[in-house]
Amino acid sequence: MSMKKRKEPAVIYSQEKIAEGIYSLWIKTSFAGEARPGQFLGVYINNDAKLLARPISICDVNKEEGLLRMVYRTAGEGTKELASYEPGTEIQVLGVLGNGYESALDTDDLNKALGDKKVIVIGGGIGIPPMLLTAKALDKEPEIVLGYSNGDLFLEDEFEDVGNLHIATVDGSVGTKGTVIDAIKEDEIEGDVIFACGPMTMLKAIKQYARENGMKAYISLEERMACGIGACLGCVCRTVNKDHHTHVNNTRICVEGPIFDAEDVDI
Amino acid sequence: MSMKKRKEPAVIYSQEKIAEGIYSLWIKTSFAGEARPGQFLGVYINNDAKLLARPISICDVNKEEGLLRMVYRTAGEGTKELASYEPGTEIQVLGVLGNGYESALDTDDLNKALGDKKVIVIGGGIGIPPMLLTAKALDKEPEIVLGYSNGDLFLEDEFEDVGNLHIATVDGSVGTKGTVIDAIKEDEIEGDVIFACGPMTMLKAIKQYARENGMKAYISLEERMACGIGACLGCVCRTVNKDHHTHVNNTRICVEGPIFDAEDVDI
Amino acid sequence: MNTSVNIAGVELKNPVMTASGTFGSGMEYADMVDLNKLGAVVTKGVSDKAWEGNPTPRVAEVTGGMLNAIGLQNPGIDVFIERDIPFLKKYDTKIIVNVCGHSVEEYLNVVERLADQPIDMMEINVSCPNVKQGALQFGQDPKVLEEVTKEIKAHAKQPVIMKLSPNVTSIKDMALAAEAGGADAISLINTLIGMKIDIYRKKFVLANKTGGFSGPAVKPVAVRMVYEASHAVKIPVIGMGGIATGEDAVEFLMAGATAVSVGTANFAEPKSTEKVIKGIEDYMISQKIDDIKDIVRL
Amino acid sequence: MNTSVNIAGVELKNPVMTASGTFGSGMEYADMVDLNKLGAVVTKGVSDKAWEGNPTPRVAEVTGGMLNAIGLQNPGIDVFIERDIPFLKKYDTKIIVNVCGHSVEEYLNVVERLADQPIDMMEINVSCPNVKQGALQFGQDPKVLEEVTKEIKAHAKQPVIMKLSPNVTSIKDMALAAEAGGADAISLINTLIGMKIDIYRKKFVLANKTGGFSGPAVKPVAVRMVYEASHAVKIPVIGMGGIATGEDAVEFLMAGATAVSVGTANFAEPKSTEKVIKGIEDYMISQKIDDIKDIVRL
Ligand SMILES: Cc1cc2nc3c(=O)[nH]c(=O)nc-3n(C[C@H](O)[C@H](O)[C@H](O)COP(=O)(O)OP(=O)(O)OC[C@H]3O[C@@H](n4cnc5c(N)ncnc54)[C@H](O)[C@@H]3O)c2cc1C
Ligand SMILES: Cc1cc2nc3c(=O)[nH]c(=O)nc-3n(C[C@H](O)[C@H](O)[C@H](O)COP(=O)(O)OP(=O)(O)OC[C@H]3O[C@@H](n4cnc5c(N)ncnc54)[C@H](O)[C@@H]3O)c2cc1C
Ligand SMILES: Cc1cc2nc3c(=O)[nH]c(=O)nc-3n(C[C@H](O)[C@H](O)[C@H](O)COP(=O)(O)O)c2cc1C
Ligand SMILES: Cc1cc2nc3c(=O)[nH]c(=O)nc-3n(C[C@H](O)[C@H](O)[C@H](O)COP(=O)(O)O)c2cc1C
Ligand code: FES
Ligand code: FES
Repeated sequence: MSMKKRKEPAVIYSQEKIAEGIYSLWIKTSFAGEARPGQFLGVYINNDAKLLARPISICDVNKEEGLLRMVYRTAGEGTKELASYEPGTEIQVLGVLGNGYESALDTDDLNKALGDKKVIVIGGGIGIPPMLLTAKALDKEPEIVLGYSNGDLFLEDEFEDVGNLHIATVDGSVGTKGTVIDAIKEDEIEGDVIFACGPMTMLKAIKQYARENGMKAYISLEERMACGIGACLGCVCRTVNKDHHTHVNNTRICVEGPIFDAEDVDI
Repeated sequence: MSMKKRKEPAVIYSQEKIAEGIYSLWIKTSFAGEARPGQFLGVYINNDAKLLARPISICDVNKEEGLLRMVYRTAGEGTKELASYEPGTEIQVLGVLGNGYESALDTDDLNKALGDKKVIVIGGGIGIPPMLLTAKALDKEPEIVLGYSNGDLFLEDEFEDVGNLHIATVDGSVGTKGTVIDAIKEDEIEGDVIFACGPMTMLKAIKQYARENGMKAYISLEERMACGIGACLGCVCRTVNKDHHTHVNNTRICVEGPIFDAEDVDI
Repeated sequence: MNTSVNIAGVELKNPVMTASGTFGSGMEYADMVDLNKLGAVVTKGVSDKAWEGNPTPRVAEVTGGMLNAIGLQNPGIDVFIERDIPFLKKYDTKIIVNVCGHSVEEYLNVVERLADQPIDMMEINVSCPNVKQGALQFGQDPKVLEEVTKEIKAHAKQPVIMKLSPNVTSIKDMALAAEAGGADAISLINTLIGMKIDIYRKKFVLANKTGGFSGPAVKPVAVRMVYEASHAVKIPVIGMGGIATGEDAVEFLMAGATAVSVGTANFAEPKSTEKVIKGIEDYMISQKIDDIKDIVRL
Repeated sequence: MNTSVNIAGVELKNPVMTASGTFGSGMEYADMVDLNKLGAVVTKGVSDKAWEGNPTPRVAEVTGGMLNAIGLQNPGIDVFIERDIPFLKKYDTKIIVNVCGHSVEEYLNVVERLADQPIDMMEINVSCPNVKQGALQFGQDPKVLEEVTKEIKAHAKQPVIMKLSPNVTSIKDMALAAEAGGADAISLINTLIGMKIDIYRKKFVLANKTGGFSGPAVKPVAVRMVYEASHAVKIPVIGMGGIATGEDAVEFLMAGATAVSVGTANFAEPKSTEKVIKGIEDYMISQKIDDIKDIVRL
């Protein structure tokens, strides 16, 4: 299944603003056939002044049509420029990057590896999009907990179709007032394994919660990247044990991650 | 008539390849109403890595429609990028730049200043385009001499409509074999004043020819520019006398030129 | 909102000035920029006699920046006093005259001619990479820099800004030398030394072979040097090098600059100075900062 | 067409190598680049013991380039000898090992461990701006550089390339010092020192505050320094700094380099090295040059 990494042109199929500062982008790309949940692409900006690829998670794929979806926030200048591209625009994409959940769980078949374990899928803020492909990949409908800052929700209806949806908002405008952990407690959500992506504070809280409740947590980490393929050592994360490749307590998020067993990384 | 210089967006109205590596570009711009023969614009490239405006002469205008035409050669990366823009693309333009013939002749009305003097309009290579607006501005049909390197002509039919056309090609495939000077001699073209734009070797030969034949020659000079408005002193040309502004024997092509009396500049 | 800053006793209405050599004496930009809005206009370098500058080509474009080898062409201090200072006096902005010379004597000639002129400060260019003699040498050796600064301070009637070259191993040492020599402020960076070759014509793009490299491409070096210099000295630092937006300017202020200059960006966008001023104000509003002095210094 | 070049007796099939630290040990790029096509692979810096490097964030983007403060994280010479050299030996390319250390002793430990290894050359990084101790100091003082070079040459079994820092007042003096110390070749430029500040988070973008600045934005400085260095010394010069195309590479050759390295461009386009090789060949064809040695030197 694992194909060679490569940089390729892709064509923007559609682009839509789905919430304040949040865009849903479908591209036509050969990577659609290879993408696994938890992986990401390196998206280059059509601007010679901006050299580096932006790491963006894969949110969804349509293998038949060769389409791949990314949902991103306009964080800085690069993503703002990306948001201005019209359908038909050609962009350069490096893919497929990262290990994904299967690799993090050391398995060829996520569902087999999970057996009858109950999965809680958690996404916070711009960590929500990658959880869609993840939730879709599961045989059994997971519990899904999404955390937003306010009522400007996005993707919630699509998650509703693939699992049992719970929502937390910081301002309390929808669902539980508070964090995803508050929602888990309030809604008495139970499970054996957590798959999560979101801000560092959320991931730390999840690691703690999982530990206290005897659960496994697989979390998706972020770091600034230059190469995206393991060569530059830009994107490392501290690890509990020595990393097999680097031989120090640092692991490369772009190749050994972004998905990690929360107990392996020092966050 | 002289309006304030300014940088403004303009929209590409049409763009067409009219010879190998030569493009004809019409833009919709307020500068169309102000442009005088011999002037140029500073065209910015939509690329943060390329900061400086490309100086491109005004080839033609359609005042009623607010359209302005530039014909340019894809010399380097900037003009290559420009050639890739589709109609509808917005570009940034600095204008109107340079003195033009009227200012070089110190007159408000070119035709009045010329009286019954006979004008020879000469263009060589990519120096041909600006001569179209110049030839069109003249009341009396000028003699027009265009020099190309080979039979891949451009704009020749449009010049045919505004004057008495003579052609020279270096390889002899059309018209006189040789330079514009060869064509002038071969076709026994006579006149009192020369208006010329083209490569430096051609301009030097014209200066020499005009001097020997008691003619006045106004030539259009080129130099690398940064500001385009006289502030950086990047674009100077050696002058015979001290320049009134710089107080040395250097004059700024972007404001005191690009049109000069050939006898004033040290080429 | 208060955006005024004070440099050596001179109160600027805002911290944004023009970088020497990129704005003439303001005249050429006056059509497009309201000079009354600027903190100060820093003029093109002026010497005691007229200078012809270097042969052309004098400018070249590079990725995110440009090279220049103007060679400090200028009409000399007499014309300058007669024409440029009176022009600038018509505006409600501060006037900073940039001074160049081949020798200490030439600098002093200009400094002394400026003594009775209605200018607010002078900036001494000891860092131009484009003239063979003088200039750059003064700016690459701390001992020489300290001496030159002392000499100039002994003769100058207005506050003196020493403009530093980035083409040095230790910008900290240079900043300390200028301070030790008595400079009222320092400004940096002048241009990096760069080169571009036209591989098809098989020659240097600039007639002078090398040129001064400026524009957004040099900003990371400039921010670093402004940080190092401002953390080494107590006198105010004027930061420049690649500033094109208000955000760039704030970056320099956070690095420790008291004021900033906008250079090459003027060529890319003639209204850059005004845009930078507006951008700083926007930043202050968004961050709820009332006084520019309250922008965090790192 | 002949594109081979000779550096200190080592014949490279073409002048294009990878720049240390941007290509790992080739392993990560082997999917995308045919390593057999490269003149040489220059490895990430290796030290006597494993180094953890700096805290993150370690990289940042700037106009036309990037900053890095990796801090020379590496698994140490033992792992390197066991894993990376055997990997590279499978390919028909030359192997140049980049060496780093905090002290002369640490450099020598690595140099000695390499003595019996099947590598072609070593490149000594005395110019990394991202480690507090050692490294950069060696590369900013000509006397120290000459001494270090002598020491290393006394112990090295393979030809030694000294890699110079651009953060110096006179690159010529540094080049001469390396030559005087007996270096077989010099390579330059390592990264300029830069800084970027996040004005909204109000902190440095890099955890290390400053970082090494590389990419197309630094090319004008690199070309100038390669020109100055190669015109000062007789030993071969390996040029780098912003090379992304064959035309860029030719520019360095014209400036006086014998070979070139491609660094940051690999991140923007993983196939950059191959593209540069192809681009040089295209240039030679277009200019009717049969032997790369006939490319004009300015
Ligand atoms: C594995 C991974 C997956 C991601 N998935 C998504 C996603 O699905 N949707 C989404 O909106 N965002 C995602 N991000 C964050 C996204 O990469 C950044 O928001 C984006 O790079 C910002 O680019 P910019 O040009 O707008 O910002 P700028 O600040 O202009 O970028 C400057 C540089 O910093 C880098 N950078 C800035 N912020 C980040 C960040 N948070 N993480 C990594 N690099 C950063 C940029 O890539 C670029 O190199 C992901 C990050 C990682 C590491
Ligand atoms: C007053 C004037 C009028 C001109 N009119 C025309 C015209 O009508 N049609 C046309 O095709 N060309 C014209 N030129 C030349 C045109 O400006 C250059 O061909 C163009 O700038 C090349 O840009 P580039 O990005 O393709 O080249 P690059 O080499 O990528 O440009 C790099 C830098 O060098 C400058 N540059 C390169 N060549 C020249 C040149 N010959 N003159 C001035 N600057 C240069 C560019 O503007 C840019 O700043 C004119 C030049 C001047 C000075
Ligand atoms: C065309 C040009 C001319 C310059 N002339 C001078 C000068 O006369 N005196 C001086 O001190 N600096 C001069 N400089 C340097 C600038 O003032 C400034 O220090 C440098 O360009 C960095 O700022 P920037 O990146 O914003 O342009 C000149 C720069 C340019 C681009
Ligand atoms: C991420 C990164 C890591 C680097 N690591 C090293 C290193 O370990 N040793 C070294 O000598 N140079 C190192 N360098 C410097 C490069 O080898 C090269 O000298 C510099 O980046 C300029 O070339 P470029 O502009 O093509 O990248 C590194 C550069 C980058 C960008
Ligand atoms: S981004 Fe280069 S190693 Fe991960
Ligand atoms: S281009 Fe600046 S003075 Fe002419």
